[in-house]
Amino acid sequence: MIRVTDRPIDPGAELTAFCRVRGDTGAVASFLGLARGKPGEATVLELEAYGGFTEDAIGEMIGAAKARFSLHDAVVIHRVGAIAAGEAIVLVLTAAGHRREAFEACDFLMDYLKSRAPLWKKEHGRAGPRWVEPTARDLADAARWD
Amino acid sequence: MIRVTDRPIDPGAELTAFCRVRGDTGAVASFLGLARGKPGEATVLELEAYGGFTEDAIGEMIGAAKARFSLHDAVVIHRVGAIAAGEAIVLVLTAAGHRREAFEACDFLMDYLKSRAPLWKKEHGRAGPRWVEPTARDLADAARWD
Amino acid sequence: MTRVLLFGRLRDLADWREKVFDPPPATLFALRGLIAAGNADLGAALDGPGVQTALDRRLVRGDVALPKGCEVAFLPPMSGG
Amino acid sequence: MTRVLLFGRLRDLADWREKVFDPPPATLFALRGLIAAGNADLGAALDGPGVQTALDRRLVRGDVALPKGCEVAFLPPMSGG
Repeated sequence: MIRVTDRPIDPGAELTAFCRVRGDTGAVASFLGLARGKPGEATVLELEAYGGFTEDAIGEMIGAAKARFSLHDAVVIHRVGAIAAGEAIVLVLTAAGHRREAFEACDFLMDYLKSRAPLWKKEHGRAGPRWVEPTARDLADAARWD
Repeated sequence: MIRVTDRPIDPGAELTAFCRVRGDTGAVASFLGLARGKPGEATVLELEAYGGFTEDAIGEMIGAAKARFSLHDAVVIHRVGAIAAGEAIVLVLTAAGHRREAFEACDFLMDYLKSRAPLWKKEHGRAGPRWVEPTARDLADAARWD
Repeated sequence: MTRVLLFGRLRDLADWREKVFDPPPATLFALRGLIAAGNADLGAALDGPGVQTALDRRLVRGDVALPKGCEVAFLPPMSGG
Repeated sequence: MTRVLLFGRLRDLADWREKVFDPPPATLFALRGLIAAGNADLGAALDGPGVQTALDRRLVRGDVALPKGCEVAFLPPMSGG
């Protein structure tokens, strides 16, 4: 399941909902990305999606992750719009029989989201606004799965 | 923080509490281990700790994980006593600046908990009770960090 | 008519997010020519590394015919969550 | 007196979880001898692979002196969460 939303994400409530009714699931991994506060700076992030296209692209990667890691279920919730420091940007939840699959699928989806998902991020910091692009580390992380 | 408890774990509430007040944290990873239900079988797990000793041993590993992965914070909550299928056995939460550290620390702590933590697990299944010991995979997973 | 969408830094360069071209250009390259004629910086940015093009929400490469009433989106390098 | 705790499958073998030895044995090996004399299977299990011993909640190896009023725990291979 993929949800792109301009409303705040409630990670605890999402995890609770995700854990409901899990017969043969032994492992649930999650990753939560937060907007980092910089000391003495009121940083705001602005995230943009291409409605429909973004959901389709992420949905396709969720399908790929499910097949590759034999997942029982997976959810991606991505915030867009203006995001204040400390707020949740992205939540990934994966459910599998065993922990290795759940962890790896979560890691895989995050690497994809950080480098290849159709989302554009602008940082409004002290030095003025700038568009953030994937770091060398993000690109290397994503290439691990190719 | 380590908590060994015979009360049900509420993963959503724990995640919510863990995410509160996170200045420079960009990444929160979590892992939740659930008692797996086997079709047509009323399996019950029974987990035993050595009060004090178990908390100290796990607490030491949390300290090691914090240092090794530059964590901002880490929590392990472990259920003991009788655990029904579908219930949470263990929850690990890690907070770091970036996702790689948060993921690896969570993975590291789980590998430790599954193979070396002072906890004893008895499975009451259709074939009668049996004490569960780490699988070859658990031991190999834990050895990755040595 | 052809609806054109810009994202990320392309939008800042253009100072528009969405624009309708009517009469519609016949091909993607014709559309890019029109855009570059109106704003040379934006035209150059569309040729930049990592910029992808979606036609009716599917990625396309090279020149393609633009069907009536289509939507073209120019996507700069993605930056994810 | 010396308090002895068993965990996991050792407890099932012994059919006790906690036992007080009074007078207290002077060393760990003396304690193990007493246990083996009472239950040979349990004695053998304490020698089994992966069984660890904690004296006053710290792991010890080999034979050690047992202080007055100490607690000895025998820990079979751990199985975690």
